[in-house]
Amino acid sequence: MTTYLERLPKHDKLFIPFIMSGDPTPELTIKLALLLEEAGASVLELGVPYSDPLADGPVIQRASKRALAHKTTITSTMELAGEMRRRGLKIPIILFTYFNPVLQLGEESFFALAKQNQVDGLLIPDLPYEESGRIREKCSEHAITYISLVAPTSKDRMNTITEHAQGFLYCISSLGVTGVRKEFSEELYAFLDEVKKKSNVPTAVGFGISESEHIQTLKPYCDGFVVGSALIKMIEQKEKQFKVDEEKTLHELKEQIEELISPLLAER
Amino acid sequence: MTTYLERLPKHDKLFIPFIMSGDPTPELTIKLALLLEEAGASVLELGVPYSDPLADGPVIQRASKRALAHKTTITSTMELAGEMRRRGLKIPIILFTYFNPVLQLGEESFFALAKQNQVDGLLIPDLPYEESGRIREKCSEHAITYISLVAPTSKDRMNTITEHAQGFLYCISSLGVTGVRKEFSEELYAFLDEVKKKSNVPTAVGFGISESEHIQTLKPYCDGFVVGSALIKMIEQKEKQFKVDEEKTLHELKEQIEELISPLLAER
Amino acid sequence: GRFGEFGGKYVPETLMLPLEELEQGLQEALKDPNFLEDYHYYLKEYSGRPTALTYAEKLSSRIGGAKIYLKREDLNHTGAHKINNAIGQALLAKRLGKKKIIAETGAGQHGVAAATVAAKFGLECKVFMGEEDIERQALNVFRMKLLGAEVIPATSGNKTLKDATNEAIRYWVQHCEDHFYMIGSVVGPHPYPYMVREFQRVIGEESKRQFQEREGGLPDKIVACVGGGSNAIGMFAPFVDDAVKLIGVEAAGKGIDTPLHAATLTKGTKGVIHGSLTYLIQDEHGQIIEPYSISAGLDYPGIGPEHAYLKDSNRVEYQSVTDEEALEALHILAKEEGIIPAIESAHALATAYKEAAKMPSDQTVLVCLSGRGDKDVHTLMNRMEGTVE
Amino acid sequence: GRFGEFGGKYVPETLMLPLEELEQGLQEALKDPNFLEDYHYYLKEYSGRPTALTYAEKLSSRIGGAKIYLKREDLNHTGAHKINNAIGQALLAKRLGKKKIIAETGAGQHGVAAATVAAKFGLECKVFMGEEDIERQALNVFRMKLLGAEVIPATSGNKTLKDATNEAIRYWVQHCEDHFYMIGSVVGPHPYPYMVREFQRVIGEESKRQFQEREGGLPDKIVACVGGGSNAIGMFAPFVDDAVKLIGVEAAGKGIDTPLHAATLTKGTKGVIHGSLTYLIQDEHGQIIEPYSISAGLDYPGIGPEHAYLKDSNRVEYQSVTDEEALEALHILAKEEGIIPAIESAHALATAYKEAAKMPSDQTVLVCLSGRGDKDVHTLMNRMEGTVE
Repeated sequence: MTTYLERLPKHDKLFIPFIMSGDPTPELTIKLALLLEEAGASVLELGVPYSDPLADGPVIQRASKRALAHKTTITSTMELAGEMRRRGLKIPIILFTYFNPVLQLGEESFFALAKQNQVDGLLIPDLPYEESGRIREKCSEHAITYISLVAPTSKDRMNTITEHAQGFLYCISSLGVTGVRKEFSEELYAFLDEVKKKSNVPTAVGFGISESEHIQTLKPYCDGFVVGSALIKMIEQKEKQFKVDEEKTLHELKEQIEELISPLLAER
Repeated sequence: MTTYLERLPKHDKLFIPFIMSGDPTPELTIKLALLLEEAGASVLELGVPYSDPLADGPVIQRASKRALAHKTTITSTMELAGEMRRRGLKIPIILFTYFNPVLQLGEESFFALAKQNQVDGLLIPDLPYEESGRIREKCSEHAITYISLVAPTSKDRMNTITEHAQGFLYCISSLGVTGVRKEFSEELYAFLDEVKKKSNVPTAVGFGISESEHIQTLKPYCDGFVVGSALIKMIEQKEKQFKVDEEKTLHELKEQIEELISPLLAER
Repeated sequence: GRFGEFGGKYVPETLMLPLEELEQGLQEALKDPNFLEDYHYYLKEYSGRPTALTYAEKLSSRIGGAKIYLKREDLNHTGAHKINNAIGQALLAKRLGKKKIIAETGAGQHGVAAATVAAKFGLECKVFMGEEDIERQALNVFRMKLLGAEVIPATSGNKTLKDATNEAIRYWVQHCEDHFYMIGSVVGPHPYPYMVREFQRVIGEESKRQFQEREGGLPDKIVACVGGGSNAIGMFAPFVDDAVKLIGVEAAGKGIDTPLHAATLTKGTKGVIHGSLTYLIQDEHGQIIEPYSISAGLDYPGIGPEHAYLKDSNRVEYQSVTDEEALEALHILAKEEGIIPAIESAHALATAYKEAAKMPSDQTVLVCLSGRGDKDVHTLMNRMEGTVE
Repeated sequence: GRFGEFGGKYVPETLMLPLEELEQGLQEALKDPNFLEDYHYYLKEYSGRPTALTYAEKLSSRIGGAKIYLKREDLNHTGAHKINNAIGQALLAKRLGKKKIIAETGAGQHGVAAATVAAKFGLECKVFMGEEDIERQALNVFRMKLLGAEVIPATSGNKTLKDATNEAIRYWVQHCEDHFYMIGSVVGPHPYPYMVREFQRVIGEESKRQFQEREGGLPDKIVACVGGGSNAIGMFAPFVDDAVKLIGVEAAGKGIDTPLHAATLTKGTKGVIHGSLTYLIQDEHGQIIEPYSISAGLDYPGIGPEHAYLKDSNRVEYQSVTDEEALEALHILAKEEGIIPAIESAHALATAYKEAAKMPSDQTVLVCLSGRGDKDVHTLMNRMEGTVE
């Protein structure tokens, strides 16, 4: 199995898009993944829809709901990742899932499926460092990169988190659940500086990155960006359009994405 | 002023009808009084309508309501009694009123009006012996006969009540408020016997006398009968008829009454 | 059987014997340590007495004057002081060998209390309630039925409390041999006003003891709302001989200068209602006028005869409070203390705020919070639609 | 932060610091005599504790077995045990310098308790409540608003308690710097299950003392209903080391063999919900399933982690009771004792009757009557239309 690092394209700044497995349809999820790679994504965060996504804002909650309506599960999501590989996706795939689906699937099945479908990493938003010992161990046994999050409220915990960070370190751009935000606070810059200084892996800012100006502004303070809600919103708005003319819609979406991440592309 | 006793026709058995002043109209109340005298009434009980007639059953409550709608008051009732006299009514008139209207009118006005309108007696259903001292005194000053009630539950109180009875003694035929009843209990006969033995004035049975059979059955146990609800009910049922053909309706009513009290008339 | 000139027994002859038996039974019971022990046992272990005495700290500082204390009758089982009396009368009914009780109710609070004790003590219970009130207070009607009581609609008059009381008395007249009539307030013929006072005086007795413990003395003023007046009498009784200013608060409805009020002592005249000589709201011909208040527990045209006496003897001052003032007082208590009082009790609060504001901060005002406001939430919702958002 | 394998802190990184601060503040507070004194002061003088211990004499004789005692949490201010915890957490919030609180609520009981203490202690209060529940529980919504709280509709998921909790956690994540999250049951991430237990154990402590006074020993069995499980934990905690049989009762809804139940321990599997590892009702893919019970306070898909532990360690026996059985138990209590229990508490009663019937008359069963049924009267009316006449 190829590892996360081996798959990672050598970009200065990472673009890490988040999409929800099964949203708007499983087939489109695959096409979106390929499109994102083409548009310059460095890593793909592939979300497992969950009934109770308490770390997510309304946009991702709706995506979760749409995906669940297509009977998407953690298993089908990993199978979708496998299908992406078969269709040529090269960049690392990070499975984004709440802890409960992992628990229910069971460790053995989970890691078997991850391996089988060439999932590279795992991000569990409701599993803080203290609760993650066993799964980290298993991840490293199976060469799965375990992605950690760090928040402005992490404070004394930051050392521990940065010390154990793998792949990239997901920096929460503000207090809060995922969502689209307008402004960033002064404290954010200090926080990002501090994380970057301490981290041995690239730092990526997430939560609220919705405009190219955000990326432009924060670029000096980090190594990459996670774009979730803003992307899901674009997809959501095109839900009907996809049914009318899929190709054209995908093309338009790609242009929107390129516009959003233009400050990153400019450097490549 | 002529007294109660002087007005009393010398019948073996008394027929004491109750009508409500102002029901169905003040004018008809007068005509009903004259009709009742003609039909053999010994005494007329003339009711003052009251907002809260707690000793009366639904029939008399409704009569009260109709009378109040004609703005009947204790004053207008006594004036109606005066008008009855002017139109030739000879039999004693007993004013039946709850205590509160008397209180509000004031003693002085009350007795002045009673005298002026040749009211002969007073019956206050919510003024038991213990509360009636002052009004009895005033009644006797003004030569107004104060009618007392006695009930099967009076027991030890019966001696006091019979001792102070004037005019006639109103015997409550059963536990209860006024109304139309079907049967009488064994205890009733014993009660009536006892009252009759103790009383110095005629005893009259009331509450529930609605059929000639009642009168026939109870005749040996008392000196007369008060007929209230049954009579009011007859009047109530003819309310519309009165408007169509008053004379005929009065005639029919008279026949009904004569039928009801036939066991009494048979003895005269 | 009188308080000064007030009170008495203005009832049909049929009821005189039952009233005498009741009076005799009551006198014996009140002297019987077993009866009193039972009564206090159920107050404590069933109704949860003593009720709390709450110092309303935030409220007092908002009002900015005397310290305000609340006697929390709302914490009783069934949510108001009514249960004190219902327990007492139920035990007395049992003692007198009566297995069936009758009660009248307006908003349904006494009806619920009566139904409650009937269930608890194995009595059959009929509650008379105006047809209008049955419709307006569907929840309480349902509660009574759930408790096993029969709710009998009073269809006479205006079909409200006054008429329910008339109907209850009529029914009692007919069935007094085996029925006990459980009156809910300090009204009705003797010995009811006296009996209900004795069964409610626990409010004042506890308050006195609790206040002594907390403040080391007596309150300067005590305020209670007055409809029939049982919570007020219960609160005042143990303080009547003390140097404490007592204030009863009537419902001024839309204002005492309008026809829509229930301010019996302020605007009424002497007369007889439900067997008792007292003040009442009536017309010049002695016909009783239906009173008005937003509070279903205060819109009674009469008032307990002892209140009439306490007013005429100047021992208690009676004020009145409008619907609006009461609602404002309710809102203030809810927001400052987290307590939603019954609208009845809110009348007492409105006056207490006014009094406290005029007093120095080392003085104290004790308010009888006679019941909780949950029962009134529908009324409040209808009334304030859109203003609470 | 675990009860055996259960509990933990399965929360977004952002909440780890607030949870640590909370835990530390809690530990200090629970050792601070001033804090404890304040807590007990308000329990007594504000909420009216100790709540009564009622011997249900008529009920016991109808059931015909053990003597049944009721711990009357329904007599608390606001009508349920929820206020014990709300007072504790409000005092802790103040101690931690937080001026704003968040709470989630299902039927509205914890929301009302939170809004109440927010008013009493001068805190700003936001209550998250499912949009569905807001419609079904309009009266409680109005009560909260009257108390000055803001009620925020949760529009995600099925728009009920589970979703309101998700929304409250989301809001807390974004505003944890100045907001205190007041959870209403022994659920959520550590230290909540522990904290809420400590603030509810007064139920069991009082019961133990009162029972000792009345019966001179301990009860043979104790029964309490379990949704999240705070009244049960509060009742059980002081008895865990005693030779007393403890029984928790879950809602079996339409039957545990149907999909419509809330019997988490009976039918659930291990998983994570709202920050805690416990038993929950979920599908094979780990998606949480909306539970069902006629009782709005029991239809929670998870359960306090300590209950999961007490079940697996066999210290507590968990049974389940259907809607029908609970309603029948409610009716029986209403008619025999004049107490209308919350439908939640009626689940405990149903089991208590079954247990008591099997026991000799010299034994005793103690039931936690967690709240009053007034809030359920609408539900009961809809359900039983025509059957109570």
